[in-house]
Amino acid sequence: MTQDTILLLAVVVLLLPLLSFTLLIFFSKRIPRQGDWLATSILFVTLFLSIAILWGKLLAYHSDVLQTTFTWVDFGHVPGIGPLKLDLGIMVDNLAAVMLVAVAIVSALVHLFSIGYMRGDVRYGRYFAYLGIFSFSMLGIVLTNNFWLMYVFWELVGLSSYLLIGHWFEKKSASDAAKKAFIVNRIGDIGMFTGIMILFATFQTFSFDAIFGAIQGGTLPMGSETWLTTAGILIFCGAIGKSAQFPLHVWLPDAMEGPTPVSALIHAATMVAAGVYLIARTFAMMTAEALMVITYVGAITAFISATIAIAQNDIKKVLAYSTVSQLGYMVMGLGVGAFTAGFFHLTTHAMFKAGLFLGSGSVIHAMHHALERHGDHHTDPQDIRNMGGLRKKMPVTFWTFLMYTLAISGIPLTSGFLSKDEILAGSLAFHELTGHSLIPIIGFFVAGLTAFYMFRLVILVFLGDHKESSRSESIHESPATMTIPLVLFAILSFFAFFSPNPFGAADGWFFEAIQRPVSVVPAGVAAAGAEMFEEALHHSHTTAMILSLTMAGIGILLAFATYYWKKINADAIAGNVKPLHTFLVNKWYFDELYDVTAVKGTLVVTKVFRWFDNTIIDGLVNGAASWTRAITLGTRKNWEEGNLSAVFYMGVAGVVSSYVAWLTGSSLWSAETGVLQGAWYVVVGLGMGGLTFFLFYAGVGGFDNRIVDGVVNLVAYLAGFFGLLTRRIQTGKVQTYIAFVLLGVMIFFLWFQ
Amino acid sequence: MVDQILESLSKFLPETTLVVAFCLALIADLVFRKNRGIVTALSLLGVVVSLLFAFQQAGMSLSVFSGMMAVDPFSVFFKIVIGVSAVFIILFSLYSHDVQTTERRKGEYFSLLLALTLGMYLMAGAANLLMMVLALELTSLTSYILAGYTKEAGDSSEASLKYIIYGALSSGLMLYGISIIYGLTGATNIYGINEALSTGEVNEITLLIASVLIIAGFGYKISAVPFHFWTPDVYEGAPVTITAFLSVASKAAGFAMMIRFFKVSFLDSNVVDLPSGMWSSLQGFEWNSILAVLSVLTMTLGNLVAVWQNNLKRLLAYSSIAHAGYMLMGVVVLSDKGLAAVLIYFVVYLFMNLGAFYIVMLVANKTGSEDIDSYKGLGYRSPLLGVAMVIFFISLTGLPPTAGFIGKLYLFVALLDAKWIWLAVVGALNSVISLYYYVRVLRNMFLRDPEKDSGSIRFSVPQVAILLLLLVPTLLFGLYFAPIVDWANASVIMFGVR
Amino acid sequence: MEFLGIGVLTWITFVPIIGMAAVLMVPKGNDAAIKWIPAVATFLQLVLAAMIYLNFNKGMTGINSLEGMQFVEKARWIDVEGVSWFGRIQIEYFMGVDGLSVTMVLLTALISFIAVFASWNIDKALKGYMAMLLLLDTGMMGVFVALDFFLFYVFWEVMLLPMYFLIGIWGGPRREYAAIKFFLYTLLGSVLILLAMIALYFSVTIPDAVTGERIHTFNMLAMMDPANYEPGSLLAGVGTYWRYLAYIALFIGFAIKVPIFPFHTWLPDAHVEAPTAISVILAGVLLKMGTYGLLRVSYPMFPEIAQAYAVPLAVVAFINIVYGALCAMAQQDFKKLIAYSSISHMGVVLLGMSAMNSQGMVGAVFQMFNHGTITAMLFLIVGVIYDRSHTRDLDAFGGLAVTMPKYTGVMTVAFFAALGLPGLSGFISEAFSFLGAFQTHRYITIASTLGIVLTAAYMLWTLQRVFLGSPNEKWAGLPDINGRELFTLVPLAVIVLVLGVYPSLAIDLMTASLNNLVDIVAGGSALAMAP
Amino acid sequence: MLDFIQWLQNPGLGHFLLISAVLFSFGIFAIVTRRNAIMVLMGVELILNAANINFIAFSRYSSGSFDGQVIAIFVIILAAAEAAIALAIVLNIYQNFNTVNVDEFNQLRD
Repeated sequence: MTQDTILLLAVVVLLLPLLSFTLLIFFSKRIPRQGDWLATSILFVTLFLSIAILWGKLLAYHSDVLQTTFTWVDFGHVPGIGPLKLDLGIMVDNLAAVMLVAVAIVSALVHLFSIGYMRGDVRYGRYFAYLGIFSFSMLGIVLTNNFWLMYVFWELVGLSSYLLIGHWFEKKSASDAAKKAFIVNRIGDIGMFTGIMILFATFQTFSFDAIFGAIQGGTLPMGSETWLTTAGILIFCGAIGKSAQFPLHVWLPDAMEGPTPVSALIHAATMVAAGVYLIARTFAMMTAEALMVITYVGAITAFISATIAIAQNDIKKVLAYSTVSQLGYMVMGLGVGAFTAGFFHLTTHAMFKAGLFLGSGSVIHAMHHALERHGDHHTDPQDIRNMGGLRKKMPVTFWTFLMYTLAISGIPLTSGFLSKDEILAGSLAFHELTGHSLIPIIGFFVAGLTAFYMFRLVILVFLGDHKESSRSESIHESPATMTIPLVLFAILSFFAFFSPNPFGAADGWFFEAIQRPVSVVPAGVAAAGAEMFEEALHHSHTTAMILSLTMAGIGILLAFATYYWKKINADAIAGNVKPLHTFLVNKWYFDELYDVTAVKGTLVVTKVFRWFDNTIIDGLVNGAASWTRAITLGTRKNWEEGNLSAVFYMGVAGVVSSYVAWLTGSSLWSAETGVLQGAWYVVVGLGMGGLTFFLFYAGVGGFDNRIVDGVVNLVAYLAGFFGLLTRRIQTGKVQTYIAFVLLGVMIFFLWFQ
Repeated sequence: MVDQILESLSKFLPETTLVVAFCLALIADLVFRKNRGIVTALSLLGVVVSLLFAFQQAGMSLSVFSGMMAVDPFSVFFKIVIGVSAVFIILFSLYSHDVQTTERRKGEYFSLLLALTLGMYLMAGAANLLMMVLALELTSLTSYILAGYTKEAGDSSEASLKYIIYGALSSGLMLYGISIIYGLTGATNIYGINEALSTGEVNEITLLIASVLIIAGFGYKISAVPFHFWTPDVYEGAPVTITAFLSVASKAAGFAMMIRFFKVSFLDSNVVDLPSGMWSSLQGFEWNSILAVLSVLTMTLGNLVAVWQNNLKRLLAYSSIAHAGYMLMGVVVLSDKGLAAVLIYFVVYLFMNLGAFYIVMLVANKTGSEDIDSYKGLGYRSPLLGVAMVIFFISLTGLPPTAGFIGKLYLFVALLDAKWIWLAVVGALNSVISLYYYVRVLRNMFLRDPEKDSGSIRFSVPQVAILLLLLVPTLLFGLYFAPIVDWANASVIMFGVR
Repeated sequence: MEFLGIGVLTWITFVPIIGMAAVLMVPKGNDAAIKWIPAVATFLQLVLAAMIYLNFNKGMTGINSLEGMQFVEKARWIDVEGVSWFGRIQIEYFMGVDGLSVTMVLLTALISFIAVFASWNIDKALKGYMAMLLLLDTGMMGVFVALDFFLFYVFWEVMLLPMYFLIGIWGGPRREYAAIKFFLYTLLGSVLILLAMIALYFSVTIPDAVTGERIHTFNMLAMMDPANYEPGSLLAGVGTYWRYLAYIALFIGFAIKVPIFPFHTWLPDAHVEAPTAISVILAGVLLKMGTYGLLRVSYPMFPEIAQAYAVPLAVVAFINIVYGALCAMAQQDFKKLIAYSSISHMGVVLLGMSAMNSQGMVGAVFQMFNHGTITAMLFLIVGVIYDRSHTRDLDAFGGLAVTMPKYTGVMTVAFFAALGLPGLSGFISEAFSFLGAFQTHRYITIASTLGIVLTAAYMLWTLQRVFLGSPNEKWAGLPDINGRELFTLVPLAVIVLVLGVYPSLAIDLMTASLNNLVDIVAGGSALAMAP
Repeated sequence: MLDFIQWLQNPGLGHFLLISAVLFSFGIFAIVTRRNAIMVLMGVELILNAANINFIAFSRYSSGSFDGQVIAIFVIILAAAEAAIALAIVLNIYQNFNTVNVDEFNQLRD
């Protein structure tokens, strides 16, 4: 295969699921079986092509990066920059090729599984269409060679997730969960977008290569290392959202409202892994500080969600928190510098976690049908306390489930053991290099917790006896379309697919193919280099293996002791540490916290703003009419009752005329008329006072009453008021008019004198 | 002396024609008792002929009757504006309910109309204080009578009484002011006054007093605030035709006289910048700042109060007050541009304001009411009338593509050119306020449904033709206004100035 | 390009007027003709727009160079051979398009065409309605093609009256209030523009082609060249007091149209009360005039002040974005929500403009186009449901996705386009605006990204309230969207999708001109910096 | 006091002007305060005559031309014409309303 062939195949791989989506969204009603076979076969073609790409890539171009770009937007000759073009494209390196296959496998098998699981759904065709667009977006994330398309597909993944979680949108909880997933993801995306803005502002390109090259060449984003770190952390924010890391992990458990195969595909194996993939993609530009943030976020996530998982009773919730915890692991792995291990865990976890979800789907499917047959609509088919003893009824499901559980618990001979061990070793190495001891402690503790809650699940669901013996009769193994994927995933959870050595992942093709990229950040802010890290890793490898096995063993033993042999009374313990238990059952109260702060807070703000908009802003300009109408009534009355007496007119007339005369006289021949000046002054003063009073009486009386309320509408009010005031002067009495004319004349004298 | 008078008479043909027509109309009224249509035709003919003579005077710039009158492009312009509106008013009168129902006094009506027009012609050309007083009085006295023409109606006679008391006082004030000016300068001729004032040996305060008193007189004529009080009451009470005539022609004449008086008397002939068209008033007396205040008061009050009106004639009265305020802005700036803007505005105002009043009259003929509420659904009852009213009102607001916009545009042009920015802003804001009340009428016409039992309203062909005569220029000058601008530019020339 | 000896821009501007005349001549009662004539007229307009698009030379710079303008039509309109003191007055019939206006021309033609079909259900005084609609169309198109300020202003004002009647006669219950509010607000803005226009007119002279005498002109291109400002005139110089004043006057004038906080309160009322097609035009085209005016007039004519006010503009943009979004979130009325979302989205345009660089400008202008199509869709969608249910209360619905699946499909596209989903056009313009603005205003832009989340929140919340959940019994019988409605929505949806994937179709049109504009602004401010 | 008496004893322009001013004031006073329309019109006459006194005084004392006196004659005629018309109007008013009290005419108002 030539490079071009591989790239061409990659494009085909990318577009095939889109084709599936397009066909099904428009024509599913007209295609037999609503097109499930079409979508599934397209995805299997995709899978085979992906494998071909991986094959070709690893064999022929092992250490090359294959890229192709095209000019997407041409800004022309931009002032201050020169010619500016935005090139987008795809790239196939080993990371992408491996991820491609992982995504394609899970997606194809989930399609297959869904044929059985979703049979009879109201929007069966639509469901497969959505799976198509999801696969398309996810493959896009994998193949992109630039931040722009990364962000584009990133959001599209969010969209497909939204559509799929909300597939049963008639349920309020489902639409809520979908909405929550999208919005919480958006919050993370803002961070990512800001990070991209920082990079773009400096480099005027989105291409990974160009940006990394420029950083390596010494050009830092906005000229400082701080901004480089900031950019790294902000881009990681995207991963926090998508990979459900603390503190944005709250959407993932809710997302279990979607159909179970969706959970397997999106919320276990692929979409949530996108965050990890993003970190891997941008690993080269992460500074030590950024990686430290990543590490701690991952560790905290792993710890919090593992503790929550212990206390959950919903089978999917347990798996959801387990997923969050494992994602934390991966992120932590990447953060500590165990690049290959983190990514390896992503791949292996994709297989067994997808399997776990499909397995749980199989169980739920069976439970659901059994409950339906019994006419029982109250019992929750997902609550593990209602299960038990399914081992005999559903052997395939049980054995495959057990396989996945072993893998996730890190028991040797499984793929999970290989990857988890490497991460734990990495955390020890990290401790050695930086002295942060909390990271390995959390790592090992969570390993034990994982084994414990996973076996708790297995025991409660499959072992022992069924809670309702009558019901157990009606539970049957799922159909072949569902069991075949289970078996395939179980097989893929064996170590042999990744490494010939069951205790050393490093010997396998995977570790050879996926190498930690060379950091491009300036030496002063870079994390420990690959060699140093390898060195430290070497020391801690054996320790890690022993410790992790011990922890897993303890976890498993405890689980059996508590739930199988009942040596330990779980309820009693829960009762003893009631606050802690409640705390865990309620998921550390994250949802409540966010609800009170973010959601309620925003809603209050919106209400305040709405009020502000309607009342203040609008009020300033508005309401003139109604207001001034109101005043009209008030003042008109004043005016009419205050029918001005002749005496008052006399005052006015006297003042005005004498004033005119005085001005005439005094200015022309002031010496001669000086004698009369004093008397006239008095009259003038009185007259002015009288007129002021007159005006006030006319209009201001009404004004006064209203001013208390009038602050808001002041501007409009004043306009209306003056209109009204002047209108009030128009009394219909000609003598009043004349008085005002004379007043006007007088004011002009005074004004321009 | 006699030669001079004869020579002057030959330059006095428009006025003479009116005098002759006036007399003939009186005689005809007495002779043709059966057919008073002859009086109408006679007066129409008289005005048209006088207009022709006025056109003939184009380009002249001289003084007649020993400096009593000036015949110059400026006066000719106003004569034409006045004459054209007189023609329209006579046409309106043919369809006016008020006029046509008083058959016996129709002769009186038309002859007084001619006298009124004559007074206004004289106002446009008066160059001597005495002439000004006489012309003003001729105009006023005839309009007092015409305002009370429908004398059986209480409203009309009340309007007439108020008008005369108010008018008499105003002309009294003006006369008193003129007497002081005469005392100060020893001249009654405005050129003489200018000469005397130019010596600079004048008591400024006294001059101010005289000017303010004279402004009171002019202000009354153009209904500037605070001398406007008569306007709404008289406009409401008088017959529509007279109201319309007063609102356009009388205002035009007042402006003509005021501009001539102030420009000529107070011109500082040393500070005339010919290329820019800017001139300056004599040191120490800034009459234009008084006018600026007047202008702001006038348009603001006119607009604010108009918002509250429910009688359309009254609303238009306040609107005409506001328009006087706009036009005053053009006088304030002391530049030929400003004067040209005023002249342009008058041409535009002639068509749009007469148009609005014409519609008021037609509607009142049919519905018997001038109340805004009676206009409900009018746009549906008579679409032509509705659309015409929209165009007139939009033009009065000053929105393109109507002529009203051009008028405002040139006013603002003049203001900004002279850097009277604040005044321009006030003017602009005022036209926004004005929109509110104009649109109130349009709202009733189109946004409200007509009363139940009201059918559609139809008009005869001549009525529609008159409407179109007003409507077409209102639109046309909005899109192509070069001719009126050219004309106005050529018409700011006054005799004796440059 | 000419037809019958008359330039294409004249045709595209006045074809609706011809249609209007034809509509008025149709005898009363012939509703079919009254509906189809506007449809044909706007269709012709659309065809002309398409021809302009196809013949548009993407390399020409436009903005301040006559050579860079395309399809230019220049004729003497009003030429007053003045006297010495008045100088010569020349107003030209001057039209042309460049990269800045061509997208708006396309948008106007498209939205008008769709608006006619969205008006199919009008039954009250149909003739008057269509006449007004077509008049409005001419006004809008004229604003975007005029290059003479006077002509621009005339078209600008011509729109007001039809809009008043369209809202006032065919609007909702509070139509009178909304209509007069719209009218007054816009007029307030335009008188300020008028004053600034006159001040510009007085300050600029160009030599007459024949005589060489310097004459005042309303030519916009001439106003953009500092060399044309008469020394000592009102607006001559750089960064003077009067120039600031003129800029502010223009800004307020245009801000009211955009609308920019706090001049925005006319918008929710007008949008809510207007009939569907008019809301579509209001949001789709009219709002763009404000930002178009800023870019066409304020920026190139007052570059140094535009630059000086870049930060305040960015702050205003931020307020618009966040405030609009928050207000939208609090609404109960579907249409009002969309109206506030318009305020928020126009904030993005402003943010892009405040960037003063090509990326931001391209984002802004592209956002103008995209907001036009997307919001038009949203209003059409509201119209569809309002026609059927006669309510717009968001909580009155629920579960419409079940009863009206096709409708929901189109709606989903519109909603996600509005919330900036990649793959749809809105995202690209928003992203470019932000990317551009970030380079100039770091923290304001970061703060503005809050709007992205808020938009997603209220859009999805609305979607959930109206479309998701269990179907409301009351609306069980609602018929799904019909062919005509689909016909109005689908073209927009297709454009939104296509431009979302390949924005170069639109962006290539504008880059040359906008680069030039950025150059002008930078050049002007460099002048201000110089001692 | 002595000054005043002396001033009184030597009549000049100032005396006429003062009289005119007083007359003017009385005129205004009458216009504004009288309720009877006829009295109001009398006030107008006073104002006109105040102006006349001014004209004649100025003509005599300062300008030396006869212009002022000519104007005065015209103004007298004018006043007569005005009075005639005013009386006619008042008569008409009286026929319509049976009163000439200007206070009572306020039908036309805002």
